[in-house]
Amino acid sequence: MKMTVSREDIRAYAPLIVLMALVLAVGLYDSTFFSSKNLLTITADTMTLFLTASGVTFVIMIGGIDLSIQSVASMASCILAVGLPRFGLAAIPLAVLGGAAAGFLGGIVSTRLRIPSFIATLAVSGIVASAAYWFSSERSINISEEDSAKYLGWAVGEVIGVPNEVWVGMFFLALLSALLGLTPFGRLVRAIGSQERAVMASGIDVDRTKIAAYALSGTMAGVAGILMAARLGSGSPTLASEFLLPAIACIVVGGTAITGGVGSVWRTFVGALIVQVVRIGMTFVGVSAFAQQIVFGFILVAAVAITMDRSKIAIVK
Amino acid sequence: MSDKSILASWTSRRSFLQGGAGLAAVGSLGLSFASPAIAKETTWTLANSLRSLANPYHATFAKGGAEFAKSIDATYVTLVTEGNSEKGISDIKALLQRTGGKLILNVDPNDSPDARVIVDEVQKSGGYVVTQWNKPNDLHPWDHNPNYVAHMSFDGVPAAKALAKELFKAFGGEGGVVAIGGILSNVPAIERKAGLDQAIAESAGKVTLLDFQPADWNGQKAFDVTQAWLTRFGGKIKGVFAANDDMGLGALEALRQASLAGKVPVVGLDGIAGAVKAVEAGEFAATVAWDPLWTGGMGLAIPYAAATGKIDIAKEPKEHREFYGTSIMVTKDSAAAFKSGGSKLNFSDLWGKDTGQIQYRG
Amino acid sequence: MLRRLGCLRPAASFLLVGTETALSRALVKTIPLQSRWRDLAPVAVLVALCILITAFSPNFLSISNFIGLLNSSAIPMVLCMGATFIILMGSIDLSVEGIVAVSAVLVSLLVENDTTSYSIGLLAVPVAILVGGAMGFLNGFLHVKLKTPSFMTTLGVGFAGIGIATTVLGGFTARISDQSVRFLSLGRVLGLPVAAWIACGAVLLSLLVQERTRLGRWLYAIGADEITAGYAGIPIEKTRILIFTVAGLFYGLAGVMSVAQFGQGHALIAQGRLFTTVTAVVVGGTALSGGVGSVLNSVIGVFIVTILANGMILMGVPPYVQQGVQGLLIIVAVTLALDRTRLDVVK
Amino acid sequence: MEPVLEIKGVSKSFPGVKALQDVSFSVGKGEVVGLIGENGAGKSTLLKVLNGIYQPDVGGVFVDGAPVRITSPRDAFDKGIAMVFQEQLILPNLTVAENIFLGREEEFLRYGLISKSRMNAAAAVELRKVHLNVHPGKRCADLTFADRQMVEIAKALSLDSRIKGDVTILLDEPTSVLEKKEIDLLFGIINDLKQRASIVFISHRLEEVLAISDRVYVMRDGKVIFETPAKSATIKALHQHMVGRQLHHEYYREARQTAATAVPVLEAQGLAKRGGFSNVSFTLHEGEIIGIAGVIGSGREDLAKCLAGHKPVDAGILKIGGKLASFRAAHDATARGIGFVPSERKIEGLVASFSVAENMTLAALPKFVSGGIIRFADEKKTADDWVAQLKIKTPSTATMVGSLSGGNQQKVVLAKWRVAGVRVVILDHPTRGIDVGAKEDVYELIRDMTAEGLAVVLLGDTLDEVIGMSSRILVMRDGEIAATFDAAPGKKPTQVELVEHMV
Repeated sequence: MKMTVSREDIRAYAPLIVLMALVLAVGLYDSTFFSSKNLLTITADTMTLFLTASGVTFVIMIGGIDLSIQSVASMASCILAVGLPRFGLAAIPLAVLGGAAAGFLGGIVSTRLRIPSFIATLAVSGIVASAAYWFSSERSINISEEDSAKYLGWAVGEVIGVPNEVWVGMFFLALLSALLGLTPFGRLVRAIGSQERAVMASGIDVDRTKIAAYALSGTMAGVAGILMAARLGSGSPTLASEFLLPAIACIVVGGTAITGGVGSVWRTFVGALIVQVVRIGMTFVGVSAFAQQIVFGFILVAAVAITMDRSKIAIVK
Repeated sequence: MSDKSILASWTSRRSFLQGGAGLAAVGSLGLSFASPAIAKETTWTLANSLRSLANPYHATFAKGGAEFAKSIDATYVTLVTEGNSEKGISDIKALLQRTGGKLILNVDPNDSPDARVIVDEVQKSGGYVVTQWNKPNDLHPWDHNPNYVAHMSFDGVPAAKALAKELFKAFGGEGGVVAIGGILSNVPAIERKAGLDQAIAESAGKVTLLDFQPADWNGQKAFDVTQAWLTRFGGKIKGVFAANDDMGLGALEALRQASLAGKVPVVGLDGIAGAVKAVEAGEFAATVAWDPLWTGGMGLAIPYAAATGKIDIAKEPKEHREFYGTSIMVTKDSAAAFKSGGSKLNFSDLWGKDTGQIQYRG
Repeated sequence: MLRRLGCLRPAASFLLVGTETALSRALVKTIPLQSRWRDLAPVAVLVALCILITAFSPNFLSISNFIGLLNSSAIPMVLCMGATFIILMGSIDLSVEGIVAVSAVLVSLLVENDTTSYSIGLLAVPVAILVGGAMGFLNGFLHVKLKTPSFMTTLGVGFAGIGIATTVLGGFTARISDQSVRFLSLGRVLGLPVAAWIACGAVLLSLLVQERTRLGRWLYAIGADEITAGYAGIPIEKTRILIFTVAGLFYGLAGVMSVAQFGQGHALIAQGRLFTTVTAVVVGGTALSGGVGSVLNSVIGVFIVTILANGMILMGVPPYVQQGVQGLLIIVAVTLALDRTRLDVVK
Repeated sequence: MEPVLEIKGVSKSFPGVKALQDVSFSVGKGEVVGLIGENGAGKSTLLKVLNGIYQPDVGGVFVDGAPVRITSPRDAFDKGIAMVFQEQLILPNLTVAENIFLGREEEFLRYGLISKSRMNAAAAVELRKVHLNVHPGKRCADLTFADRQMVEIAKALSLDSRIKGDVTILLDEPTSVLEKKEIDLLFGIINDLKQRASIVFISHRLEEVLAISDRVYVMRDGKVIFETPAKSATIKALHQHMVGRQLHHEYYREARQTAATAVPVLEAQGLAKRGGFSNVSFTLHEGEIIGIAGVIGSGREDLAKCLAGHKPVDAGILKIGGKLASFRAAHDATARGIGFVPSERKIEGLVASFSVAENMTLAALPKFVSGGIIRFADEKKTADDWVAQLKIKTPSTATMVGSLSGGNQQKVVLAKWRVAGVRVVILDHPTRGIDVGAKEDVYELIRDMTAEGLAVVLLGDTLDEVIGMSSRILVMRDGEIAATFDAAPGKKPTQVELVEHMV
């Protein structure tokens, strides 16, 4: 009995343990990696990835998937860049709203038309991409120094030596964890992922919860897009390209079950850090650019093998 | 050493691959894992950052960097963005951290906005950087002395315009053409389209643009697009303009399947080996070579000179800070010469191929 | 009536569990009929799509376009044959692009080309297929033995595949000059492209596997309920690994075909194939939840997706709205084609 | 008699549960052994040990006196043991024939290819044994539940023509979904099988067990506590051994039956559902239990689902508390104070991986939320109260519901609706697969609800149940209400009276 309990604990913290191990490994190879500045930078650089993945975590927990996030993030960046000069601060909520709307659309298509989310969100992704090209008139748009100073300082500056990206990330980590752990919405998300029909029969509007999850996913993609735009000082319809698969990798590497029901936001946070440390680590250890993708691929698989919480999962598909 | 053409370098690859293509994977894997010794705090580490090693242009670009590094025997690293701006930037930050700022960087930013961030980071940690192709118009090296050494580019507009004229010539200057573009929002893609449009305008209605489709620099997409065009326009298509050689070659294969290869001329830009061959075979009317070996090398040579005090970059004129490189038009007649001559790498003549200060168009 | 009264016994409680009435019998009868109609829905969508496009651009129906379509659907078709099996099993495979790249690069280096001096001609075909199979096996092996979701393992192997292809070529492309290989794409037999014939062969082969082999039965069983399948003594792990291997073989074949089509080996030769493949499978009416569908559905799916892309250009849809229009049409197509009556819960 | 299959001193425990404790059990050649016991008594676990799904922690399994290790159901099959599972293991997407021979296709292989014609022919033979005339090539999704059960039995029977030695067939609640004539058929089959096979038979219907068995084992709390020849056993005695206490003489708590108040809660006028029922009108009052009797296809299941909002009605008027109501989905019904206790408990009743507390509050979450945050303390307190009040056997309210016994799970489902404070509860076979002890608790709970003024619609598992519990009984036939009976205590209609209108 005792034995199994402690094993449970280990499984629960597996993602953290893996992260520690990786950091240690890279650090032992090159001690400069340990410098607090470096670790902070790495964390800061991870936040856009984490934010993009954070919302999708909820969608994956209801047993769906959202493939539209990267177009949504790009679109949000365009809305922001176009909007700042005209509407000033209002451009930020506008961009977030855009993201939410896109997610909402995905949710509607998936639930109301009963189309598998894989395809529904993929299709919506196309629509969003077109929208982004339209907003930006097919160009990448600079955000003027003064605008970014005036409206985006919260995202790029530094407070007590910690980059603001980290603060932003922490804020949403706390917020979303609370949402998942403490609110009825979070409770229902877990329930739907585990046994949707029972939730339906309990007289709960499952579709509404699902749509909310997709909208949340879009919202967070929007936030991520804003952060990217703030960091790069511009918006572009291709700003977040190549973000989709890494983002989903973060979630799964964190140990959230792709089949739904089991998972958490902190897992995604740690997962994102794992992905980032592996990438940067390879640069530190000096793995050649040719080999990096190969190494990356296999480390991902290994990480998931370790971190995945199988206690409540009967079949691995 | 200094005179080594793309092709010459290939022969060495060939001899290596003789080892057994079957084993090639294993072999080169083995090599690639051999990690470069970490730079001492005193010496400079050299790095090229580019989109992907999976395309000939950037592969050659990286090779140029490696060769300059060898010439001064310094550590050389290639960073790959995989089309992901955030990754590209965080990799650069990591390298700056690892080398304690003793980094000389030659970067082809994934997207123009990235340039600003990269320049800031490099300046913060005291490295030296040269940017290629993409940067915001209001970002200038002379505003970031001395660390932002220079921005090199190639003027896509006149190049594409001249290329288009070669294409028109190839089919007799009269009829319809179809054009394949790069990623809609990319600066080079926009310039090259502009060049084509100018050429068409100057043809005084003789040449018409039947249709324009972006294929995101992807030969595969170009293939499908061209195939559909052949149905839609059939014989009306007299020539195909592609914004880079990869897409041009994709289009060419589509033509070949309709057994039109060589009958309907194609043009592209970059001057990759495959395109040059196609030019010789008369299937491409022409291609424009950007000389990536040179940009890959000089992009490091110039900031190295600045870093080691050989030149005082702040005192250099603007046309040495933001300048166009030399592009070579490769046609059937010039192809042979281009291959044999290849690109003379003379790392001492820093601005030898400078063809004037960059012009900004609204 | 009398027969029913016959069962008046002390333990009449049995009755409640119930004698069926003509009514409910009738209800039962109607089910298969409906589902049979449902199966034809994807075909209907395909036809509708063709009519729509023809309305805008009559030469859609031209022979040349027909040939062209066969050509551009050939490779996706082969890919879908593999992917369908995996999806029927309830798994997913994201390594398509990686595996195709590796096999393509290898072929381009083994046949007459401008980078190596090898020239084994068509012998490269079996080699490439086997390499694909090997990577497929790796997918299945890692997935089963490490108990990691196929989503993740295949993603990882996919990354690795692209990496390997890039490394082998060092970023360059190997142009092939081997005409026997080019023939696989450029050649015509009975007026149809060889590639189309190969795809046709692949379809027939997978149909045979699906309908007439134990592997076929077992993957349906696993897709429907892995535990029950296990009770029946089906070697779950072996079957899963085998299916991933088979899929790999198809990807390998697709690799050769890509080289034949583009005349060069290239690490990004399969860029964008992944999502087209999965979309095609689903549009065809195969459920991502597993157990429901068929390679025939995927055949229709591939045509729908290919014709959709082809139609965009035929109809002259402006570039930057194309993705959007395509998205919308996909939604419409799936809405009409997918038999959602079989999936009580949509994920 | 020489036992063909025997287990000696077998114990098996799962986290927190001792499922089997030192159980010994044997089946003689050609013998039919009945196995009875309350839910959670260990019957199914015992069968699953015999079938190789579970390995015993202690003790041994013997076939023909020789110790064996049965590694899997397939292994059991090869050793001459086949099982018909309570929860059907028929794959809907495969054909009848493919299901029967799943995993054993090799006998139909020709050049590595399956010969469908031969497989279907072989399947037809097995189907004939159970007198089921469906085409072997038909997809099982297109069969009725009962027909699938027969296919499952045919699958087990396919053993006897394929195994040379002795054959044992384990039947876990095979009859619960079968019609009378199918049950008679099954018993016929069992009697034929006796020639060469032995049978282990689990059922919660004691009459059945006594009718068919030669010998009967009674299990309680994971132990075999009684064994007797069927001839010398009585239902009453068996009950006592199962429950371990005197059988309550007032089984259905008729004394507590409340008279319907004048306050109507739910009024139905001319409700109709295409292919289901038509012209259904009745009024349900506070504190009233309306029982609905009818055979499968009488439309009562559809009616229940429509009242619970799981399916929309096509016509008619439905009033809740005097106000018009139209349900598009279940949540519309709950919003109007209607709760539904489904017959498919594990799928529709509970979220198995959720804790007892989480399940209890699932239908009433908003009640436990302030400022958008769940008040976990309140939730736990409420759950504790209900666990105590309903005598739910669980280590704690944080325990996963999936690990509880069927009876206790059902109590959690009922608690869920009590917490939600619904005014109407629709009970669809609330005691299906539950046995005496748990049943009585459930009846008690139903009485408690009516005592508090709740109204109940009851689709009973047996006629006795409907008659015993209901204040009024609607008999449905071919989708219409054929008769209505008053069922005040003492003035209850007889089964025969009802049956006349049912068929």
